[in-house]
Amino acid sequence: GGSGEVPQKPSKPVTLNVLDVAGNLQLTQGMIDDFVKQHPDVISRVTYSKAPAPDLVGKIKAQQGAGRVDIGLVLTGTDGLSAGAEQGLWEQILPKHKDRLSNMDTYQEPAAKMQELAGDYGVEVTYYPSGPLLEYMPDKVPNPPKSAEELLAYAKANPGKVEYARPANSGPGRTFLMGLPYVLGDKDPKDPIKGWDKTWAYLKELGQYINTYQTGTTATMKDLANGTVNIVATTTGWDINPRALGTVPESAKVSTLKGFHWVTDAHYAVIPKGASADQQAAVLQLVQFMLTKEQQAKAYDDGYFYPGPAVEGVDISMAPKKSQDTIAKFGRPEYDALIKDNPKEVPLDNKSMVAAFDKWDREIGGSKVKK
Amino acid sequence: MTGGAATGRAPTGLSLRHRLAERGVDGQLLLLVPAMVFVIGLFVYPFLYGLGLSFQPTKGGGAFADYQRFFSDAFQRDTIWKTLKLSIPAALFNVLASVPIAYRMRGRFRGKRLVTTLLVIPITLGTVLTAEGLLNFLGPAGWFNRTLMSLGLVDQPIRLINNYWGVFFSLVITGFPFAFLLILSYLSGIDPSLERAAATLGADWRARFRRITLPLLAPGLATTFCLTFVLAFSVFPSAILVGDPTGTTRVISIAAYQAAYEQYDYPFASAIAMIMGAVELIVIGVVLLWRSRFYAGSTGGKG
Amino acid sequence: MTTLNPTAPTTATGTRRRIVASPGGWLVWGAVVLFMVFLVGIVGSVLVNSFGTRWFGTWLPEGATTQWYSQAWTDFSLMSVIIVTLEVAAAVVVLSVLVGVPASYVLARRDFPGKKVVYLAFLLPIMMPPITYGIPLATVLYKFNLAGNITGVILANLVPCVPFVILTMTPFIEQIDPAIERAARMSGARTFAIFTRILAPLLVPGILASSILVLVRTVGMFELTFLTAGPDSSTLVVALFNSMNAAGIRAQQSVDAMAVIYMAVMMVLLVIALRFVNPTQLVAQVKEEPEP
Amino acid sequence: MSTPTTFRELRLDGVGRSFGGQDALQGLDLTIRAGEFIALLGPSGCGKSTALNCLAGLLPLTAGSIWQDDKRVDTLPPERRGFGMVFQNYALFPHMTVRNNVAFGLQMRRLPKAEVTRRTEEAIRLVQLEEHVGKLPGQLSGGQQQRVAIARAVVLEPSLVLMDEPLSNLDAKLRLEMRTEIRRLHQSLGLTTVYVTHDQEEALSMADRLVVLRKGSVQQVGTPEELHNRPRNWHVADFMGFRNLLPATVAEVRDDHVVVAVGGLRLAATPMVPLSAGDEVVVGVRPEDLTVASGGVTGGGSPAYGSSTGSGTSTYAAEATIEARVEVVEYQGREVAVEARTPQGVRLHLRTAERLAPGDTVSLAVAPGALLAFARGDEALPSGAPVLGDASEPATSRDGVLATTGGEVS
Amino acid sequence: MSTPTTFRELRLDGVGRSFGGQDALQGLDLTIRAGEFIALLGPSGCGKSTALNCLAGLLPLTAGSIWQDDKRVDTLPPERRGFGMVFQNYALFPHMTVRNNVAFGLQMRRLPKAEVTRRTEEAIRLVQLEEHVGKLPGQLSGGQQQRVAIARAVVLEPSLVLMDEPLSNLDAKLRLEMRTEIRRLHQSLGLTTVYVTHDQEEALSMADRLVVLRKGSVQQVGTPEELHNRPRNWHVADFMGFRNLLPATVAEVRDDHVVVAVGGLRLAATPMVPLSAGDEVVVGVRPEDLTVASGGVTGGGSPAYGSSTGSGTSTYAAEATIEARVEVVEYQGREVAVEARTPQGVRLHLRTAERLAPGDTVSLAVAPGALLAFARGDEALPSGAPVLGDASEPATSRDGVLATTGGEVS
Ligand SMILES: Nc1ncnc2c1ncn2[C@@H]1O[C@H](COP(=O)(O)OP(=O)(O)OP(=O)(O)O)[C@@H](O)[C@H]1O
Ligand SMILES: Nc1ncnc2c1ncn2[C@@H]1O[C@H](COP(=O)(O)OP(=O)(O)OP(=O)(O)O)[C@@H](O)[C@H]1O
Ligand SMILES: NCCCCNCCCN
Ligand SMILES: [Mg+2]
Ligand SMILES: [Mg+2]
Repeated sequence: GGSGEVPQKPSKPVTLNVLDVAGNLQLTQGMIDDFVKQHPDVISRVTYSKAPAPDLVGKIKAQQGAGRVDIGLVLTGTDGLSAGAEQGLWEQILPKHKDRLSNMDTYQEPAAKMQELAGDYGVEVTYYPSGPLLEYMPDKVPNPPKSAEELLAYAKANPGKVEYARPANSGPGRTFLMGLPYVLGDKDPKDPIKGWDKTWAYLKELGQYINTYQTGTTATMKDLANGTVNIVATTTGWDINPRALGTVPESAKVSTLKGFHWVTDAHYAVIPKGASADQQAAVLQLVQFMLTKEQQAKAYDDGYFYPGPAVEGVDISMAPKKSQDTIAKFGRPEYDALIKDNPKEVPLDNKSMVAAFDKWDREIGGSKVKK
Repeated sequence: MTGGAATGRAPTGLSLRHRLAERGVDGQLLLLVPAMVFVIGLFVYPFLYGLGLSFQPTKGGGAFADYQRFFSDAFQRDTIWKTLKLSIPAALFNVLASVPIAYRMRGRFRGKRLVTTLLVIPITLGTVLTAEGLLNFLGPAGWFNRTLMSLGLVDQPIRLINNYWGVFFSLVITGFPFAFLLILSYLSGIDPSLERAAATLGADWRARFRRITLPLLAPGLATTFCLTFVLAFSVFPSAILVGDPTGTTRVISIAAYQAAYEQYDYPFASAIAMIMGAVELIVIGVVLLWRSRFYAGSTGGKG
Repeated sequence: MTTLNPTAPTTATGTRRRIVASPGGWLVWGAVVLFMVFLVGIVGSVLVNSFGTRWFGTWLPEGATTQWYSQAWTDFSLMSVIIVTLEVAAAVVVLSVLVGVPASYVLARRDFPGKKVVYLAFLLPIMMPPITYGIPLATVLYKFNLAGNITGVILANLVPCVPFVILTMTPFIEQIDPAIERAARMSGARTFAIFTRILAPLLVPGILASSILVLVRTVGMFELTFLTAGPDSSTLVVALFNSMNAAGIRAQQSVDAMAVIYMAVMMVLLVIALRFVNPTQLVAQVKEEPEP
Repeated sequence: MSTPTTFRELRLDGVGRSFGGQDALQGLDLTIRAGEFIALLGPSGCGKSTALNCLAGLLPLTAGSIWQDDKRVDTLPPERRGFGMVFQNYALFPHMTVRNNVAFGLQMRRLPKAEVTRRTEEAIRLVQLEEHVGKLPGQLSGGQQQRVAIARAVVLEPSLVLMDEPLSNLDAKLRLEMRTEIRRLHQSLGLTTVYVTHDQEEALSMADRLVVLRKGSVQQVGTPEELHNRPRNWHVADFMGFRNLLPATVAEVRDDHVVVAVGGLRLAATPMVPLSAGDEVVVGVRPEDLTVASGGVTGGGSPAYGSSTGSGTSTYAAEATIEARVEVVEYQGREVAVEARTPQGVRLHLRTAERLAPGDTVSLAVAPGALLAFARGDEALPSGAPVLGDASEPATSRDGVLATTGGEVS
Repeated sequence: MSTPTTFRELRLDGVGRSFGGQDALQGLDLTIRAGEFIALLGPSGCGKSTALNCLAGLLPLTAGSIWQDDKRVDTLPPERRGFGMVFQNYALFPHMTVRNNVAFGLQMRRLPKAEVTRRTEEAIRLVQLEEHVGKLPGQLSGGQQQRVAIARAVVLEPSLVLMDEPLSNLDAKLRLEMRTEIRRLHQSLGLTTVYVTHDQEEALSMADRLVVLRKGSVQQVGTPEELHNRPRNWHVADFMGFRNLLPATVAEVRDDHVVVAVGGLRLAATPMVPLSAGDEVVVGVRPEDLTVASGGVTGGGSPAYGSSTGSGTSTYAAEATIEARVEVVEYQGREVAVEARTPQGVRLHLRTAERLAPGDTVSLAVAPGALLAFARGDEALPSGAPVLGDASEPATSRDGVLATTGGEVS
């Protein structure tokens, strides 16, 4: 049981099982390994497991139901975080242990907003402005659509050539969904049920020219790469990383829609209820360590979560050489300005997001099937 | 049953034994115990838990609220038909295609091992490789469409994935070897001298197959159909990967999955899963009823 | 059976006919060939992609590389994952046959009150999707300290596999002449000896078929394995699903490489299974060639 | 369990078995003494195999009990009874060679390897299958399979061996040899044997006692002589070779015989049950007990057949001759089987070494004491049994294939 | 295909079949005329079923061909030949009732429903299974199953019907009845029949011609009389009931018989092949041809047995008597089977109606013309065959179970 007093330092070095449901280890595993190397007295061994976010809840539930939690740290996105919180899976870290997490004070401004979304359960470890962006092949689309209207017109003229993935399964998909109310000037961009009339109407119309809603961004990227479609929804990370990996041609370009706001995204560290006091102590030390500038620079990675660092003042020059090279080759200079010049919004809270997904599934995704 | 005279002669304990013997109760039934222990110990309790959960809807409204919710919502209800529309044809196809192939491969002939192995290979692929392969191979830029187009047979790639057919193909690729292997083994258990007897009675291969082999194979066919059907009915990854998961291939397991893992509404997910089980049970019940009309027993030796 | 006999070359026309010749035969073999072509296409395209650098709308990728394999190998520490997979698969196959075959024997041979209920009890675990019982099952196993390690994975996988063996073996046993067992009893064989000496050899094709299918199910079972596995007891399919589904961006080729590794492991297992149980038995028949 | 349990006697006490309400065997009481050779005999479907299976423990009883001395054994599973069995349909292990089929039981008793080999080889030699030891049952001829089944059962030298028509698929020569072997085994090993056969001769020559079954019930238990000479009822007689069976009426009761009226004739018959004048009876005589008194008279015509109505003497040697015309002659080597018909249309079966031809007229005599009289009972004479041509006789007629006549009392 | 193909003759031309290099059947030449009744006869494993299966088309030939008039049929599949077959192991359809098993072939010929029903019922009546029409084969006794197999084959009235030991599991009475039915069907429908049996009597009484096989080769083809009276070699004789077979040497050749020296005796024998003095031969006599000349002499002793060395006459009725002591007596109803031994240790088998007992001394005579002389050939006398006690005779000895002696020429 972990509800007892959490010591500053574990009584003896712990074995830490880390479960990543957000793909966050790609950015942070180096930080954790560094910590273990430097503090063998705190963490003697780490194991990593990865899982899809939705399955996490079941796994933790089963362990908690039996009173044997063997996972000490979960790395998750907003969805897993709030779903777990609703199910009462997470240890409440804040404000109880705020004093041990002083580096949280150095969050950059939009990242700090994302931390607010986490409530008292998670500590933000990486952040990026995400999207919505459109990615296209310049040889096929010489004049990319510049506004929502142009996008619709393009889709109408080229049926089946525009694509975005099912929002519930795709970061770019959901960013596109949540970003549209700002682009279209909807009544209440935070209320998908009552405030998104224009968005829903727009999506419905757009849907007439979409063949399939893929379940996953990867599939849309593949469609873009092999010429099945010409325009897909993307984010900064989904733009840079796949081109670096070679799954999307290097020549792909991105554009934005007139009047767009960034809908930001972040990853969090959470501690499952039932983790031992020693483990909690270790995790707190670890997270504090991860939020140092030096460690945060590793979050540049290969552009997967571009830029990545949650804290202020981490420059690409601080990143490992490999990151710098990749970003130099596949990054886009225009991103700096785009990020600087456009407003940044936090995503929907989990309840609204689930409601939006459900509405999308029924009315947009399922619309092609007669009831 | 025990005749009056015999009952008079034998003490009552004995006649009870006689009666039990005639009903088939004796020590041999103990062979069931290990399997029952597994099922009861590891399945029945968790299953009843899930069943109980399905009667405790998150949103309240009475024990059956989640069931009502499912059936009153066309978006959910339709998943049953979509699933049946996929799984029954796929299971039927797998079984029906296996039968003639297995029938032709009963005896011994050169190369049989090779052909059998090749037919069974897809079993090793796994859903992911199958899905990836279908996407790569049948996709608009895949080898299949490229071949068709360079042969001039079509000028637009034909759409074989991300729709009903993609899922159907995937169910065939993964389900056929499974059905084939089972049917080949059931077929191998049938005494070939029966077919010979039928041949001397003037039955050509068609009649031999229909009147002798098929009825004797029926129990195996029923089982194979049930198992392939169950696999096809709970199709999940391929419905998403190569199907059209928001539309025509939004199968019932997707509905359950979304309830459980996207909306975290476990009671509703349990209710959907129970409905899923009930639908399967109905189909299987019909099949087993059909099966019970056939002979099940030894096919060897004299008689 | 009237099949080709190497010593019957001259006039054995009646037998060859069954393998090819008739229009029905051509149709069947045509279908088989078509199936094979699809198979080669499917496996081949994944295989090629997994060794490709980048592949956009051409016949073949731009270049060849093995980086996806080495990357997958280290990313998911596949060595230990594969070992766990093999252990789990072997244990589940052996246990489910040992537990399942005796039960199917009773179901095939005996009529007893309550047989239908027992049959239903064995049907349900196969029919019910693991989400209905997976979490409470894992809870139970964790409670008894049986989950979070390889034992839990094995036990959880037995839940659908034991009934699976029972369901496939029951019709198979029904086909075997019970007089043979009676003869064995008269020779003094107890039930155990009847199983090992008489039934087992006769059941080999059936057991082999269902073992292979159990193997496939076990190696391919994501949910129950995921829910009951600890950090050191995940199997290949968990790694594969994670590589595909877990958040993050991975190259398609890398997923394909994982899928190929998965297929390779399965094939090795299949070959071992066929080795372990006399391979000719898969094609040899219980009742082949009894001369009248 | 290396030595078979021995016993003094095995007692069947009201043993019965029914299938779905129909009795295949009922009320079988029988005490088998150790070392005895019992033959179960009876028409097809009469319950012989059922009885054997009950004894073996392969079919649970639905009535009665079986006792081995004072121990009840019908509740023991077959493998604990230590009996051996030769199955009617062989039930060989299809996946084992002849050698392994035979060795199986010995291996089950965990005998030393060398002994298993020795005894297996001995048993295989016994059934003359040395050349086929390595074959699978599927590669053997019917008779060879049957011999494997015999070897498999006797190799165990069980305390009781049950044999279900073990020689039915063997040729006469081999059958004779196997008979001798089985007898020899029976005697030298002291095996108690229960032997099912459809072959009267086999039963008569091999068994100490015969049990005749009919429709699941015991008809008669006795020594071969008893059964051969004094069948208890006409069903047994029918089965024991009295092919000429015909309804008659008791006309007179004498000291040691009765005079019966049959088809207009009066004949002396030995009563098998107490009879009084006027009783409806069935009389029977074997084909070989109808002797040809005069040689074949070539040429047809229908001579009035002699019929002396003698009376008063207590000896009743068949002095009267019955004339009949030969209809069918079947070659059987040394003898011929003849079907003849009297002028009244009564058909008779006889066997004779004389070379008769269809159309011949013969005079027949009944061997002395060979005509037996039985109580009629409720049942019609068996289908296919002799039927009196005389329309006044109430008997079912089936195609008139077989019919019988009688001579007369001197 | 509603009417069976008819033909004038069916010709087997060097038909052979081997299993893994071993010939189960070789060089079978046989012409079967339409309407003929042929019996295949021979010891267990001699290739009878193989021959039948080759004819039916169930086993591909490995040599030779089969011609139906001028049409070659051995390349046709079984269902195209239109032959009927009764399998030795029945091969009943386990999932069909008795009725459906029998009706199956008729349905295959697409006969009208009413006719199917009528003919099915008739066939079932024929085999006396009316009570069991609704049962599955697994619920029938062995003999009942066999009868279903018969009904299933004959109901089709095929142009050629092949029967593999169709009566082996029936009791004598039923066997006789079924024999008659099969003969009747054969005659009334003009069915050509090839009939495998292990029962010499059955073969003799039913068939027009017999084919005796041994180790896959034809030994003799002929009418029942030919086979019974003039077996071509001692193998055939052995099989046709000459239980007393013993090695001898031709001492003298006379006009119509030879004198052989056997175990110190000189006997007149009928030569079956041309013989000259000094030839090594085998002589054979049937048990029933050894007649008891004098009644049983109670009490032992070893009297020198009479041996008259008569010569010069061409008749050779067995005037000489052989004395022997009775060793084993088997009850067989009317007669007993006796094993007796001469003072020289030669064992003899005989059958007699006299009531002998072990220990009795009897005088035996050989029936006139009943002793046949055959060429010896290379092979040892069959295992289990009579063996001369005389040590000078080169014959394999097997437990000395059987032995023979001879009388002498008058
Ligand atoms: N499939 C086979 N493989 C090897 N040998 C075989 C095979 N079938 C038959 N034989 C052998 O061929 C010989 C002839 O067999 P067949 O069945 O024709 O004998 P049969 O004359 O019918 O004997 P029976 O009277 O005992 O039935 C036997 O020695 C048998 O062992
Ligand atoms: N499983 C069963 N279900 C129903 N009836 C059965 C079953 N087994 C046997 N019978 C019937 O019981 C009766 C006796 O059968 P059993 O096998 O004992 O006969 P049998 O005396 O051995 O005959 P045969 O000489 O023909 O082998 C038969 O009429 C048979 O049809
Ligand atoms: N996205 C992760 C895949 C997990 C599969 N679970 C499916 C449950 C529905 N049967
Ligand atoms: Mg029987
Ligand atoms: Mg045979």
